[in-house]
Amino acid sequence: MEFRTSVNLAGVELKNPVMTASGTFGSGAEYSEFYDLGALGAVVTKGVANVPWPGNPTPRIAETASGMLNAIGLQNPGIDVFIERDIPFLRRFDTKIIVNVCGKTIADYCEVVEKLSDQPVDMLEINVSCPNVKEGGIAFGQKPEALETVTREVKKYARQPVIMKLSPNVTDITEMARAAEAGGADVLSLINTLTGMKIDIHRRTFAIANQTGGLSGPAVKPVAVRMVYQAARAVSLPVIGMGGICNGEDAMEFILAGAAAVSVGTANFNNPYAAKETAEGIQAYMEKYQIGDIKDLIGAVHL
Amino acid sequence: MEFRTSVNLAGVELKNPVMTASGTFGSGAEYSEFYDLGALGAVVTKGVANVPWPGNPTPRIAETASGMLNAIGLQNPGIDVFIERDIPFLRRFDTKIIVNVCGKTIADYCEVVEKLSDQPVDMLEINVSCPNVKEGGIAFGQKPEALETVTREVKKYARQPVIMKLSPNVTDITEMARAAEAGGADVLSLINTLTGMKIDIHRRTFAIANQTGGLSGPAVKPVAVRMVYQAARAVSLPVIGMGGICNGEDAMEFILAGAAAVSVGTANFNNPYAAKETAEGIQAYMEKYQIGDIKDLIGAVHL
Amino acid sequence: MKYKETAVITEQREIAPDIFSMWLQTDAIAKEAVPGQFISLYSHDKSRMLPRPVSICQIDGTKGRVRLVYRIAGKGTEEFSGYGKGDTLEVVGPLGNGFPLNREYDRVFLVGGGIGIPPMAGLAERLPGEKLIVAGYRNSEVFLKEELEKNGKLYLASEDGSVGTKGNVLDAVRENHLTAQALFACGPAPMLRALKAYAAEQGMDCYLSLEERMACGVGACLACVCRSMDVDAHTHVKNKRICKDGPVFSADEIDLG
Amino acid sequence: MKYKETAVITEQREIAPDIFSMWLQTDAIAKEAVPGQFISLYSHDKSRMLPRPVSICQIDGTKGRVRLVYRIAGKGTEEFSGYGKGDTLEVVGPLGNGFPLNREYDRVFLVGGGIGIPPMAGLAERLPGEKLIVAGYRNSEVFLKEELEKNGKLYLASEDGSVGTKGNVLDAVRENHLTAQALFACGPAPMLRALKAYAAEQGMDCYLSLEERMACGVGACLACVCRSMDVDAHTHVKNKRICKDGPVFSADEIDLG
Ligand SMILES: Cc1cc2nc3c(=O)[nH]c(=O)nc-3n(C[C@H](O)[C@H](O)[C@H](O)COP(=O)(O)OP(=O)(O)OC[C@H]3O[C@@H](n4cnc5c(N)ncnc54)[C@H](O)[C@@H]3O)c2cc1C
Ligand SMILES: Cc1cc2nc3c(=O)[nH]c(=O)nc-3n(C[C@H](O)[C@H](O)[C@H](O)COP(=O)(O)OP(=O)(O)OC[C@H]3O[C@@H](n4cnc5c(N)ncnc54)[C@H](O)[C@@H]3O)c2cc1C
Ligand SMILES: Cc1cc2nc3c(=O)[nH]c(=O)nc-3n(C[C@H](O)[C@H](O)[C@H](O)COP(=O)(O)O)c2cc1C
Ligand SMILES: Cc1cc2nc3c(=O)[nH]c(=O)nc-3n(C[C@H](O)[C@H](O)[C@H](O)COP(=O)(O)O)c2cc1C
Ligand code: FES
Ligand code: FES
Repeated sequence: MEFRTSVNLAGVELKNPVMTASGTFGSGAEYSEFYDLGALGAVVTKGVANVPWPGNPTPRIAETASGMLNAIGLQNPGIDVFIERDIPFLRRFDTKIIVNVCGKTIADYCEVVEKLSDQPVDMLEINVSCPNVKEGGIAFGQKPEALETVTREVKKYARQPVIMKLSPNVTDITEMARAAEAGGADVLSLINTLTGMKIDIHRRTFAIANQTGGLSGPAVKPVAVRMVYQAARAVSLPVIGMGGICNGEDAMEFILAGAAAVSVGTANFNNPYAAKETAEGIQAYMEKYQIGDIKDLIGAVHL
Repeated sequence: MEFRTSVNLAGVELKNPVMTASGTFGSGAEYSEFYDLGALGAVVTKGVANVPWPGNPTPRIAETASGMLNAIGLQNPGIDVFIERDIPFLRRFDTKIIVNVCGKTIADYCEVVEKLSDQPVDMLEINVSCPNVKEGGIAFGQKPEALETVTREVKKYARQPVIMKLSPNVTDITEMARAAEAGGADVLSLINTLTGMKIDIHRRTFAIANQTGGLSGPAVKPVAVRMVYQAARAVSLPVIGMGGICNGEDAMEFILAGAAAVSVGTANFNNPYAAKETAEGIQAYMEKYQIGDIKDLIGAVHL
Repeated sequence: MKYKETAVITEQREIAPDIFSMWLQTDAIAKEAVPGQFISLYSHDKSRMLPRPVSICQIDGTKGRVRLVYRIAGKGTEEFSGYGKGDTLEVVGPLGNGFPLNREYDRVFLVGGGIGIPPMAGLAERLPGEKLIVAGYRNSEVFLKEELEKNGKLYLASEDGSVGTKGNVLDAVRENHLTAQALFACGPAPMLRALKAYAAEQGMDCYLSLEERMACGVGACLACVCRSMDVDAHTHVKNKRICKDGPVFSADEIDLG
Repeated sequence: MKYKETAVITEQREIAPDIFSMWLQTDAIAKEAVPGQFISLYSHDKSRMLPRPVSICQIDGTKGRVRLVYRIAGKGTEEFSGYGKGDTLEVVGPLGNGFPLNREYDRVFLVGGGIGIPPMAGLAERLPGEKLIVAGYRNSEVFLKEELEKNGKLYLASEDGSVGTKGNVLDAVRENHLTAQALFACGPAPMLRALKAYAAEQGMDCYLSLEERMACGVGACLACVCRSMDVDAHTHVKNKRICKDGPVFSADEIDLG
């Protein structure tokens, strides 16, 4: 029997549904020392802005129960260096390239998206949900009107399909999903991190310099699966699911909940092979249950 | 040196800031087989409604990474049996009694609150944030106007101080905290559970019968600490912090973040002595750092 | 009384593929435990908060030990199976009510299916009267055979027919023309349902040990309920708590659907 | 190359209160590691996702082993300290760049403070030339003394004066009128800051090993940055990654604030 793991996201065919979660995999260079990135459906890069961003002061991370907080603050070299260095690097691998875009204003996003429009990248992911920078970002991700507007503006400049990345820090994820769809998004991805805080009780201070950070890892998986399930049923766009995925079994939860693809983030820090092993695990699941096409499993949870 | 652990919540003096989280401790009977409930500042009971509720079908719970999902569905014997049996039982212990109240309509809440008004209980906690029942509950907990209204109505019938228990499933917790304050709440407690989902990938079905459930345990602690910090700064009411507390160190995070008291919930399932040990752990922290009064630690995180 | 103890493993071995037998030194619990009760085991891995309820298989009150026999069913039981003599486990128990031992029956059935067999070993040791023990296995990978034979007449059934009667436990009862005054059973839900019906038909007293996912294990959280025929004493809604009101119920108390 | 291995503990003992020495069989890593590099250790307890970075203390390339010496600082290191011979740990390494070994200096300082002492043992073994080793302890609970003495002249300092010079490592340098052409150091931030200033004042080359909280440990997540004097090659914002561009930096590259 043959097992077809390829999925199609807004016209882009991925060899398998596994990608990397933005910010956890750089632009792939570091993990390419462990395995061939061609094992993945796509590499999603760290967020890139129009100009270099220095990020936040350290400590930038803290461990929490089955998860972590981060407030990297979107340190990045800016789009020009990125185009010159990171895209050619990623082009060496047989995988799709998805560039995560961050900004403080709509104009920032549009500038980056425009610069990428003639670049050999497959999709763009717009991060309107980073809780770790003061201006921009999260504000767009928590108000439906703002989300719809930024989506519409970005779409004007984008030549590649646009993924809107949603924040879980909202009362109703379906409202946000519909707003992104209304603005013209091609794909949704979720969840970004949940805003959290850790206090160092011995020093009586915040464990990370930014005070709050984004919670990720297995701890958030139940929230992520729920939101993916809700979002996938609220819109007719494909959804990329993420939040705590460590292996093929975790990935299958998201796929059964309705995700057409999945991203592996924090798990890379626990096991550099996590994303590759997730792809293998999905394949193993299909073999175990003799499912010939992954598409038959998307959203296939019984009601 | 003497170490004063007592705290005052809206005029009610607790011998120490540790209580039990509603729904995890019944009405205390089961855990009184392990230790004297007099070790706790207060016992918060399982939610009680105007009439008996049968709760949800099983399975009602599922384990998740460093946490659990529950959808008990507020099974309870109704206020009449509760008054007859549970209050006299709890009165045998040298601890404060806080009754958690649930309902489907404002009238339901008011009926229970009124029946409790001449009862020897110290405070009432209004659960407007249970994600596991179809009607009522959560709806009041996710809209500021609804929260303000239910608070105001309940206060009309309440003779004891009223704690409004907030849902974390909101975009802005400070808005909800202010709404409860505007409605006349005496104290706030948070967080209730985060809505989550788990899928049994082998049976391709939901791990709990209710499909979604409430996520609790150490997994949610960073979200809880953040929200307690934000809420405590947004209003001038005392705040009871909870979400993943397992020991004195966890409790101290909440207290430093601004909680005047804390509740221990899911941790009771991992260790029947968890609440008692949390109280002891707070005392040990005070001794270690020679802090004479717990009140000096409330909100004392350095900025 | 219920106790939380740091139990020391005095012996652990694999007695059939993926089935482990573990003796725990746990003095207070062993002293009070009765057959049919269970204990909660806690993972050292703190990503797993909830207890794993496991029935008590045998009790050695003198040495202060209890025996557990469990199947690897997931990460928690897999963790436990990796420990050996001298390792410790946090446990709480004894929990639940156990089988009734005070009724005087001349002849009883003890019926165990799969991983429901272990509690029958300890029950056979303590229950007076003649015991007809019927154990249903999947295949030839039988376990606890010697322990069961010691205290009663043992009849085997296996799904694939490799040992005893081919079929389920009721097939073995019928094939051997067995009769008794009462029936004590533990095993998968379909088996319990069939046994309840059979006992009613035969006019036998019937006691069944049920299972459900648990959180507290002590009756506080209402996770582990089953439907009951009458309004329950605790919440008055026809829901009994398996961990506290059970796990052993008289079959006529409960609604198995 | 970086490797993920299931390393086997071949020996572990407590060499001072709360300080443990652990030899790991980790063939691929041991073959390529150089002094100053570190490895990431992973907890078996899955509630702890992040690696614990620990410097390589000594390398036995022939046997394929590395030695780690670490202090119990929290739950992760506490977990590790509970393992013994034959237990396994998931590890990734060798990580970071290590100390420069190819410069020819006649005489060098190797300075370690507290739990920054261990990498100096392996460095002393591999670095050519005369070595003046200055080790700063809290009190009389010294460790690795023999290993350090084997490959250089050892000077001790202790905060409470119970061994060597009373005071810090610089006090020991001054008290013994020591001079050298270069300085290699690992230890707490205030010590490194003081050493950087001292080396600049003395016109010495200076290499410092830094620490910061890490998530990936391989350069991907940008958690572990330090401020650098020049724009960094990776993100062009004067932030160097300690796990990838370090942990060893030439003192003049970095801004210690
Ligand atoms: C009263 C009682 C007595 C039991 N006695 C035995 C026994 O003697 N021998 C034996 O092998 N098994 C017994 N079980 C089943 C045993 O509890 C489960 O196999 C075990 O909890 C699985 O844990 P896990 O981590 O390996 O599996 P996982 O699937 O990883 O567990 C995840 C969660 O689900 C719960 N869970 C999983 N399966 C079951 C189940 N069948 N029943 C209840 N909760 C479950 C776990 O406790 C845990 O909280 C008993 C269950 C109950 C309720
Ligand atoms: C490059 C490098 C080399 C190191 N070499 C050694 C060594 O040789 N011997 C030794 O004893 N220690 C060393 N450390 C410090 C060691 O990593 C920490 O003591 C250890 O991670 C503490 O983990 P824990 O779980 O016990 O503490 P916890 O406080 O419970 O750890 C919680 C989290 O904080 C991180 N963390 C805690 N303390 C530190 C720290 N000082 N530096 C970085 N992260 C920290 C942990 O990795 C973990 O993610 C080194 C650190 C770095 C960055
Ligand atoms: C260290 C770190 C950095 C991150 N940086 C970004 C980023 O630049 N852009 C973005 O959209 N998401 C970023 N995220 C969020 C992840 O892409 C992902 O949405 C989230 O971590 C949940 O997935 P996980 O639990 O698998 O990590 C970051 C997460 C982490 C842990
Ligand atoms: C099994 C269970 C039942 C609960 N029942 C109630 C309830 O009846 N009323 C209520 O306000 N909260 C209820 N909660 C929420 C807890 O009181 C608490 O807010 C939440 O679990 C977070 O704390 P924890 O992480 O310490 O458990 C319940 C939680 C659990 C786990
Ligand atoms: S598991 Fe809590 S009541 Fe049974
Ligand atoms: S820890 Fe990730 S870049 Fe250093």
